[in-house]
Amino acid sequence: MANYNESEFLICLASKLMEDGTTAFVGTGIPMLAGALAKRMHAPNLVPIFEFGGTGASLEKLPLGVGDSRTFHKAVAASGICDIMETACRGFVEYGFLGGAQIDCYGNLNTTVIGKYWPPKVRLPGSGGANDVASFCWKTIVIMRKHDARAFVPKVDFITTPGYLTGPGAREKAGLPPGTGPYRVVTNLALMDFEPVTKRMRLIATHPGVKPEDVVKATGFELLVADQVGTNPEPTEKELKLLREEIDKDRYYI
Amino acid sequence: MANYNESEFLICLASKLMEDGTTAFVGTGIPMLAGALAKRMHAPNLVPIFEFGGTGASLEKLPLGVGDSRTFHKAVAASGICDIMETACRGFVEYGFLGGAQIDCYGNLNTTVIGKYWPPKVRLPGSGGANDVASFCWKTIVIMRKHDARAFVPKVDFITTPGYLTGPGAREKAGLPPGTGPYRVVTNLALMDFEPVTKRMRLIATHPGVKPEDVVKATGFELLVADQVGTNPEPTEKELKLLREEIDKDRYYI
Amino acid sequence: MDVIESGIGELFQPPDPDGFREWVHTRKNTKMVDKVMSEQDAVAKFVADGDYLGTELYGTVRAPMSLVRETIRQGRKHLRVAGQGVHEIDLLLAADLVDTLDITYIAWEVYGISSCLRRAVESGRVKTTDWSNGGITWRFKAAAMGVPFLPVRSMLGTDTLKYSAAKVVNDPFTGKPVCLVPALALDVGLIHVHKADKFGNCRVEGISGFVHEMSRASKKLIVSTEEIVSTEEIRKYPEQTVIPYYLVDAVVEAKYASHPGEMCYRYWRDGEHLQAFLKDSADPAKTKAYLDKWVYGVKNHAEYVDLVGMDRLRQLESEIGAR
Amino acid sequence: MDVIESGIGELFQPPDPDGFREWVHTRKNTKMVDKVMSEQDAVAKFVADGDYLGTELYGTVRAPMSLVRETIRQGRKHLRVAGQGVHEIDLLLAADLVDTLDITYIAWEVYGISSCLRRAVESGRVKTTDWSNGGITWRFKAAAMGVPFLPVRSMLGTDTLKYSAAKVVNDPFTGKPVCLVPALALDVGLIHVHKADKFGNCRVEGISGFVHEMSRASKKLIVSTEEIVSTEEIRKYPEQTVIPYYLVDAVVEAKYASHPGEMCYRYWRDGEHLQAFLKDSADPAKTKAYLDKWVYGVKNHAEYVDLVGMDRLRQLESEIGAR
Repeated sequence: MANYNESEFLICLASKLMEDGTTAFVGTGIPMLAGALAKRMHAPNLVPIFEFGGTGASLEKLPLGVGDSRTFHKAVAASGICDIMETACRGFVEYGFLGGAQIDCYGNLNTTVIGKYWPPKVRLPGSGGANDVASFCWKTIVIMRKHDARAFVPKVDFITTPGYLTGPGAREKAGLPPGTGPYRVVTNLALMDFEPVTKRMRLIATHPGVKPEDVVKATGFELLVADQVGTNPEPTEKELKLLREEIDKDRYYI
Repeated sequence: MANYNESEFLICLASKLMEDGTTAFVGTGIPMLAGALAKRMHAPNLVPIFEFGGTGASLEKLPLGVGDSRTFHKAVAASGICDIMETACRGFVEYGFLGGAQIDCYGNLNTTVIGKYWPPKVRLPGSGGANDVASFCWKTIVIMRKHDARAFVPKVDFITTPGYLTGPGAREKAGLPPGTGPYRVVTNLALMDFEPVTKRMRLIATHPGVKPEDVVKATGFELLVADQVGTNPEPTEKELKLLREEIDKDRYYI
Repeated sequence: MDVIESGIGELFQPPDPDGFREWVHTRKNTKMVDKVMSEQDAVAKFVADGDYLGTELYGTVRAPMSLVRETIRQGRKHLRVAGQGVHEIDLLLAADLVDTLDITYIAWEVYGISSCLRRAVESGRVKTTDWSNGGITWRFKAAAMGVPFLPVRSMLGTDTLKYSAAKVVNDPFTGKPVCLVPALALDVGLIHVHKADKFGNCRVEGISGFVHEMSRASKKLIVSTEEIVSTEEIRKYPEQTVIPYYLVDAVVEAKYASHPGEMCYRYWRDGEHLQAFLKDSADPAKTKAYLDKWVYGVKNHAEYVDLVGMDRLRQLESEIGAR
Repeated sequence: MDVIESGIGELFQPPDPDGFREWVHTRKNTKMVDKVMSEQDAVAKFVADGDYLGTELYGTVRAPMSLVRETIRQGRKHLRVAGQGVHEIDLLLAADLVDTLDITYIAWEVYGISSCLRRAVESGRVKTTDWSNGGITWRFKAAAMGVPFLPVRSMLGTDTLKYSAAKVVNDPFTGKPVCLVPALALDVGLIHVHKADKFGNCRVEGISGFVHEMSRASKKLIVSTEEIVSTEEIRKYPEQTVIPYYLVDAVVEAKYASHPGEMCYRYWRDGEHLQAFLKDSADPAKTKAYLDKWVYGVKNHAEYVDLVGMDRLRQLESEIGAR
């Protein structure tokens, strides 16, 4: 096993999910690192979109928030949140990268409260733009830094951000744009997709050294397992060097 | 009687209705001339607002349309039609200056069709921004170049632009913002307001040499007459000089 | 929130946000690719018979006149058109290419009313549905926002509403009546700008009219530009990009393309040309002669510019106000 | 168009377009008058106990931090706040001046979550109603458009909608469900800009965030600016005016006012300062000590700048990226 930590693995894997020449909503944290890495590796023409207005920034320096000046440095456009969210609502943004405190088998996310709504046991930040991103993007990719039964729960305490809601057809019935929804879940253990018929989360690849049954056991709901479970690629030396020496040299994340 | 024509009289009278330091929607034609004159006479701080985005232009040169470059020459802001119309909808525009082919006793205006809707006997330009202006401005001032029974009709063929609709309370009932409506009508013969209780058009002043009964006779509906009918002031030499030598030296209107 | 009133006008282009999304997903390219092409190619590729077409700003001001002339030259028919317009829509009507009009205002402002419109509508050849200028722009804005309608507080109480396709409902928050205008997405939008790069990132100087709304409400979008600038320049002032590249299908370089209208900070309107057309347009034969000379009689915008003549254009440049 | 679902969240500031119009008509001045004043006078005149308050952009980016600190110094209480926020709302919460929050996101982005928010809400001191970032901005946009609500296609199907005060209806044009968010007009908005003239015509560089929407959704609006420029300069590039003068009640000159946040093209964020506060804020006593030093311990923004020190500010200026 090469010399890398879980965060580095997560970032490199998320980065590989970013397609060249496409548009992707980039949230604070891992998605920004993954975007910066993708632009330096296989996806120089990735168009990162930030919710407060930046479109197509160079990502030469790591943004520390979705509105900071690095989100529109050498961008092709710098507008505002309404323009960006409405652009996504019209279907122009392919990918949305999100995180959460809790996730269920349909990919519904909680970043609002632990416990009852008010007063809550733990007050989390709230939706931010996540609800909008997951409503509008064609493919939502969820990044969870810790794959365990506290995070992967049968029922989230609060559906902040829509996955497939209660299952097949539920998004469309609620009025969300058709053809959208969670696409991948990346964790410190594995990569999941959503089984097309039931829209339930399904294990498709594990990290080197992780067995499918480890992932199933770490999941608080019944995780489907694909017929063929692959193995995720390890970070390369080049990726690690870029991450450590350029992208996150202040070590906010890695 | 001094040496001036009907258009010049109309422009000078409309100009006097423009208050210094206030905001006014300025439509193509007479309102533009009146605005340019007002800014040079008593209202240097008039803020002319043009529907396609110009706010606070200098009006050094006469605009020929509501979107041309003179509508935002040395303006304080140059935005777009939505921003302007929404600003008016929020109550920021005091006056709106409009014209029409037909007007009724409640100040409803027709600029759409003569005859039935389709196919019409005469197809007129349509609302343009007039409907929006008259819906949103606190005070609408209508300028009619020819005061006769063809223009001042019992029932307009088409209510393009709202006056008081069917009478007191009708605007509010329809959902239009309260406290708005027609304020003055200026013609080649006289000045009218709207009687506060019935919201019907009322003669308040005639031009020099015009008798109240002449105006009543020229009106195709029963025109109310104020207890005291005044006389409108004639254009001054200074006003005429400005109009002829500066504002409309190409004689589009005068 | 019952519907209190429904306009009886025909809805020539019903709102369909999901259909728009599907179009974007399958037909638009979010890659930055070179889209520079001739006006002939742009119109041939992206304007089809029966299309619902829109233009911005309007006939005498920053209008895509060269693209309108090319559309006529190529004989696109049965167009449905959103009309706040002057010269550009008059030409389409004169060439008899329009079937239906969502009309807010078609006339010649300071110069007078439109004979082409009168002939087309009074003869029953062109069907109309009426709106206010605000109303139709909010329809574009609804499409630009990706929603099926927007609430507006004008048009209420009037025949403009009755003969539109708007609806009136009681707002569920305040209980008061409010007008809902349906989203209007164009099959094809034609827009003329001051500057664009080869990918379609565009800048407009002066007022923005409804360029923001219409560019975002167009399934296909052809942009003509006074000049092509580098993407490096675009990236230096990203806040000036009013149309980002992904909205654009074709970029056509066309200096003086707004002639005989004006282009702020560049050239003033050609008043003589406009007034001559307006006068001629009262007579169908003279209208045809105008088209024969200025549209059909030239191969492209370059020939049109030659026909107008550089002396005239330099004169118009000298007449435009500086900042 | 029946209401299918209504959010159960409290509507802390119900929509009232007619009331907003009345406010504008009786309380706003459309004359161009000099509005330059000190931050003390601006807050004393225009921020009241119980006001519904909003800030733009957010705590680490072009935020009106000097105005927020002055509001705290003057002890405005029982504030109702619209919260997409970081440092600015954390400070208001830390000073215990907030009763209710329309919350979309309050945290510290890259640095972590907010202890001030947790204490305020988990203790039951501050009531919340949740929205998405899009949702709350569209609420401002509705107010800015002068309409009672806007239709939006997010929030649907989630608890974010259930615990909001939005409603779901069937769109009368397509028949599909759509979310309606009620207009949110602020009693007072605080906005920091790059440039303003003495009348309040303002320019912002870089992304516009929600400055357009919030400035137009504010009954009272205090603007702080990095620098005051001449109206002649404003009139030269009128398309750059994002806030026209008539929206503005007070103009406060305040260089470095976004510190410890950044101001694009001027100075970078003070990461050490922000992280020190975030760490301290886990402990109520240390939170108070921060306020004592950085807010109550200075008389005004000039003293705050002295306390930060010009060496530090020059350093932050050197760290911001050029265009």
